[in-house]
Amino acid sequence: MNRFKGKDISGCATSGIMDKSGQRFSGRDIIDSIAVMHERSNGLGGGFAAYGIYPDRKNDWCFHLMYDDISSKEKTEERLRDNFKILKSDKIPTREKVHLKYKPLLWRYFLQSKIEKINLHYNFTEEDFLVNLILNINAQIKGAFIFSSGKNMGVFKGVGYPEDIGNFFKLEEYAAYTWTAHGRFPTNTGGWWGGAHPFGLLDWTVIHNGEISSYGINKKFLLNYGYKCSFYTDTEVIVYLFDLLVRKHKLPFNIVANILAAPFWKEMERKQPEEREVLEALRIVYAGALLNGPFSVIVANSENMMGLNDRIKLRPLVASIQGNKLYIASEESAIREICPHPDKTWRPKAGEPVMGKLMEKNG
Amino acid sequence: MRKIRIQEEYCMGCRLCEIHCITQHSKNKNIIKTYKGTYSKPLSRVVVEEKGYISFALQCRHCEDAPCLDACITGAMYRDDKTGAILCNEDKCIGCWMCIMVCPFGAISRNLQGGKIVSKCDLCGNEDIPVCVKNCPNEAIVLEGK
Amino acid sequence: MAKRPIPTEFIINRDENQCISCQVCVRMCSNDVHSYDSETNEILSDSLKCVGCHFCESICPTHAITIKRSQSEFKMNANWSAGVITNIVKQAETGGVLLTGMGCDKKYPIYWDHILLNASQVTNPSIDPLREPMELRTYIGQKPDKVHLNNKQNKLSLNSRLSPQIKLEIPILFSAMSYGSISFNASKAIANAAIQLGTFCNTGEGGLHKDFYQYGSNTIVQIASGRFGVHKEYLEAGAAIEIKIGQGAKPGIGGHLPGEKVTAEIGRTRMIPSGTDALSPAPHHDIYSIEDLRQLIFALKESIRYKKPIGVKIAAVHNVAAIASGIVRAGADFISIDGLRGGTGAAPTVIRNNVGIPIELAIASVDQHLRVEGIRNQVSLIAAGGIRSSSDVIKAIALGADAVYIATSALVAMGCNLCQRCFTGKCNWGIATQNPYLTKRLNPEIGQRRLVNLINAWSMEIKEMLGGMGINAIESLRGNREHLRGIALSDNDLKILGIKAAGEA
Amino acid sequence: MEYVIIGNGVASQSAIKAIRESDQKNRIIVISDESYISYSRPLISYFLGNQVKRKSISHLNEKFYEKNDVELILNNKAVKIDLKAQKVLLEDGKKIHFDKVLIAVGGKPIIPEIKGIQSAGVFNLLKLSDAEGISQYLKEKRVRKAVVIGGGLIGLKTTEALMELGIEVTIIELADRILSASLNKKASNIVEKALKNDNCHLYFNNTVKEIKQKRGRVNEIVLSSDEKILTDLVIISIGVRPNGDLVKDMPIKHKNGIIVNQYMETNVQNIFAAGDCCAAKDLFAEKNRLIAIWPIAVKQGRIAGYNLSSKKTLYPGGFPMNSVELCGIPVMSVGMSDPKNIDCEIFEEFKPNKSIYKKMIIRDNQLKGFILVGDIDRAGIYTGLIRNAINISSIKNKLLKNNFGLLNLPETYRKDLITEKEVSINVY
Repeated sequence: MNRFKGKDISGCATSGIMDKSGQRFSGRDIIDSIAVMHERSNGLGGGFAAYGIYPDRKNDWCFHLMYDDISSKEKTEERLRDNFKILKSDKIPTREKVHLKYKPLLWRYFLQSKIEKINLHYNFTEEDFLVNLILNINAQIKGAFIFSSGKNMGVFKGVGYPEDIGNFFKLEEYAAYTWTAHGRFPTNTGGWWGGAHPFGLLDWTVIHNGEISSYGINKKFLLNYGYKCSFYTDTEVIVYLFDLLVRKHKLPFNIVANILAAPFWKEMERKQPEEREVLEALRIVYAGALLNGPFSVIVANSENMMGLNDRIKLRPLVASIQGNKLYIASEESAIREICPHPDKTWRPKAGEPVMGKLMEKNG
Repeated sequence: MRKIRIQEEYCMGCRLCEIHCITQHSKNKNIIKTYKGTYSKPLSRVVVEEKGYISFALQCRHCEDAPCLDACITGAMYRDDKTGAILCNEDKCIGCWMCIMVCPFGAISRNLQGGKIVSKCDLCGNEDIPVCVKNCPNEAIVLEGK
Repeated sequence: MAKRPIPTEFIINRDENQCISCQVCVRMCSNDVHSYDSETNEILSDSLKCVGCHFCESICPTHAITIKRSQSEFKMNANWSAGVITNIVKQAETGGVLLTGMGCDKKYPIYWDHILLNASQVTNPSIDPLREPMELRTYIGQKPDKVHLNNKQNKLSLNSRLSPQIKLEIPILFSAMSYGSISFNASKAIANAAIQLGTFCNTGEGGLHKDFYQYGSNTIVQIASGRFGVHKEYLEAGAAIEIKIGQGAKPGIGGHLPGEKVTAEIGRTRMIPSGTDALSPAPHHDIYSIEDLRQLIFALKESIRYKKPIGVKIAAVHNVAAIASGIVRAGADFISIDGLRGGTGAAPTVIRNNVGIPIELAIASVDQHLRVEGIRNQVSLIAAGGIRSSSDVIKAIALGADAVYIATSALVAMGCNLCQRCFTGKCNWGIATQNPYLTKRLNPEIGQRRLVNLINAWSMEIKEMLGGMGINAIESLRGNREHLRGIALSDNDLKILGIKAAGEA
Repeated sequence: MEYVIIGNGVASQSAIKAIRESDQKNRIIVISDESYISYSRPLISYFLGNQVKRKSISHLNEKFYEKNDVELILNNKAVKIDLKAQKVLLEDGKKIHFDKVLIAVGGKPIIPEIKGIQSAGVFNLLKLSDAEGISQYLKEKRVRKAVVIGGGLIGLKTTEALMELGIEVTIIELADRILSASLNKKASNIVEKALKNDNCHLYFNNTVKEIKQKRGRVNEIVLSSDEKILTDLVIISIGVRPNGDLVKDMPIKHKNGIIVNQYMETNVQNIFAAGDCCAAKDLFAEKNRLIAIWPIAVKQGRIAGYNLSSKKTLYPGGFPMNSVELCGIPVMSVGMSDPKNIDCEIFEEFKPNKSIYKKMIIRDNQLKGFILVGDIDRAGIYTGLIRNAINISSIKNKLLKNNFGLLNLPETYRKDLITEKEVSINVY
């Protein structure tokens, strides 16, 4: 149970499926897909993000928590009660026969934030309020960890091979329009359930393969904007960066790719003056947000799924399209397994995002 | 066509060019032997002129339109086709000093040790860079062309 | 009355078998150490006059000369070293303040040499700079918290322009060296090198010689307490303006260019009568507080229509972090911090050797302080004072500097051997002198070439080190102390430097 | 098209080079009344004195004519130029067609009216054939004494040559000193002293009125002063005059020397002249002047060559200069060496015991000429000052300083020189 020990370093398997039309489908596919890449993980972490799984409670916040013990659960629930109206709280359904070394208490809460609590803070949006609270609970309450906090979506993760985790959480029983999955191969953490991917904040989730050499400065950069990175994972950094750049700074989702994997100065010089000006300004101002080192990530929120490689493509990333479905994965095999004959398959260029956007939010 | 350019403003007046020129044209080309040896040193074919802080090293300019060539009555003075250097065939020279009379640089001198023949810069024929240029610590003389 | 002799600092070793009495040394030594004896055709040398600049040694065609440190030793005494004693003797003779040149040479710890860099293994690949692009470009200037974009039918454009920045192709600038403290040729070499390298040089408080206006686009013009050579055209000529409050070699005191160095040209450039001492006061007499500084900064910004960044240069002193954050809030676009070992043309020895703190600690605490205050991005930090190599540069940047200033290294590249006699104006290398007989010894073309070589070599090394860390853009290392580890440092040093000890994960 | 060049002296050769620079195809025909391909005239006295071997008397390599493919007609004199027919008439009646002609026939010795001058053992020394004749004579007859009539340059070089061969020489000179044309008294004296030391006899203000012979060859001369001098050999070297034979009854202007314009062309189109036979622009005077010296012949030949091959080139004009070493004493005289004009400033240095004499002649702040005896180092710098008409008002008194050098020159001129800006360095 080593939490907060040194920086997480891991190689990994990633896979993501999105049905842009918003058609929801069972978690079976994603489990099969990630299972193909068994070799890419080592049993120290697997996880999934699913969007559109709680349609009948789609306007309520849904928190997934893991507790090491009852006391942490009580402390946390007190904090929650304090700030929210708890509409429903139950155990996250799991398949207990699945063998896993360790299993924390896993609880699920549907919440509505108390306006008066939000207004305690000077010009806080509800999101600011939530982020603030989540970070505090995660940082302050020992043994408790909020690993999912969006609306109509959920993160399911733990220590084990991803297919086992999927099985454990009975994901084939959920239906989502966007699924992402991750299998971990950490080299220095014994593996802590919270450390598994996806990492989620509000409805942001990130799964990530790689190691970010710029971690130190990314962390300091975020600090400048009030984000305290407490889990020593690159994934956490990436989530915060998206939260900062898209939610707070209102930058278009795809533009963020030009910050995290900024084009080289020389490339910018070849662009049209106006575009060049934009790109250079982004890089100058968000220099601290540049993710340096090898990575491929799949970032998702309720409307988007994006696959992104580092600026010199040091980690694998493949994408396919079939009909309305967008597939992104570390290996093509992971796609072929569940979609044998895609209309199109390609290897995204370094730093070139693969974007999937929901057409019409029905669900 | 090789040419030595003089950068007067950078000549520090150390006279290393003279020292190395003398060595280069001595019998053994060894600086210590040349200076400490018994036999007499050759003349330096490059001469540093110095007045106050102004100084420069001057050697034959190997003029395109060389007066010494025209003035030489023996044909001793000739231009090397490869390097374009003006050279003196010492076997032919009889020491009439016509060349000295017409050289506006005063870059040709009488070599009285070697009998009545003139002594002048030969651009260190067999060296790829003349020693005065090679050894100038401040590039006050630089070689142009090849 | 005969002076009490001071033991010679150096001994001139002349190998008689090698010496050919060519008199090059005689002609070249500006301190008249060597002389020619026509009777014996021998060269005589007076060790007492030797300052140890090694010019003769380097130019002797037969390598007959070796300059050695004098063996003369006083009775062993840890407390009363030879240096201490000779200083006392000198002062007893002259009754004056001891002057010296270049940076502090005392045996204080050099933190650069106690910091180790990281490299990638297995889990992430190192990058080969010969195969992959490596970016060192750096922008100096104030950065906003966020970028505002207009999005007209998916056509993005900047909503608000960035405040003025200067662009460096390599995060190394040439630090302030005034025309006056160094020769015209030296200044010219540096300016041309700056242009060729895509970086900047700094006028110091020497003003800008009319021939140097052409280099304005790569020049940072300085305003110091003496206000020498400051006028409208001067301010407009530069790419940025730097207000000099202090200097690492002599924090808290002013500058002094002796009259004999003030030639007609220098007088004209500084707008003072030639031959008179150029004395710059300790403080700016219009800056007695931070709000005065703010006024000056904005007066300058007004004067150049907010078109160029304005910086402030301070010496690294004990509360440098707090001072720096004050300066940020006063509106500076960049802060230059000059450490204990920063050089100078002339400074009182006692000040140079005892005032200020090392740049390594200063830059670390300033960067940290500004980040905690959330104003780090509002300013660029330039670290100066004792940067000796590419590894010093990269460590400074990892500690939080945006770029570094070098000066001593540049002078060494042009010939200087740190004899520390700049203030005498007799620099044999033609650098720190105005004597026309000496200044022509520095051929600016050679100087430029050597400077460019040095910086290119450094940037190649920096790229190698970056690549090793798996980083291909310098901004990903800036302030990224995760890549540094301390060795043989106290916990406190580590805390201040904000780095872990070697061996810690 | 045909170029015909009459004479094969140095003017002729440099004309050939110049033509071939731009024209490799048209014919060049050279006509010479001598039987050798070109050689260096100034060297014949050295040849006589065995100081120069026969083979090295030619100043250019023997392949010269082949290389420039020149048709060489030796031993044949051009006697007439038929302008209408565009033909050159040769002694042997041959006719050579021409489009352009260069007359470079040089000069010929002045032969005085002296009784007995035809007697064997009387020579002059201008051509290689003369030298060979003399050598021959020396071999056959046991010559111990010689008389040289004329103490000019040739006379003295001849004297030196003869002395080299161990012959006792007496010089008879009409003027009051040797080299009267180029030196003044002081300068001459130094050389005279040296000659005397080498046991050479000098008679001044004097001349030969009769050459007596015994058994068909000279054995005595009688001076106008009635003194008698026994001798086995007489060399006549009282001077040279331009060879005008060819043009005397032609419409070509000539007044001691064929008159040419600045393109070295005579008043008759396509007829050019160069060298010792022609009077061309004098750098210091209005009217043309014959300056019979080697470098000028070279220059004129080249300019003529260019204009022949219709590459219009101006002859900048020249001035007299000469350098020679006599009895081990270098002697130089450049420009006006002994002017009569009183408006000249003179700077002098005279060290008879060191055999050194220096004289600088200045007019309107320009160096106009100089004499150097004994010490001639870097003399060309002075020549440059003359040639470029540099204002030397600021450095007059430095001229005679020893180690006078470029640094003493006016700065702009010095810089132009060493950076090789447009300063004329090749004008005589």
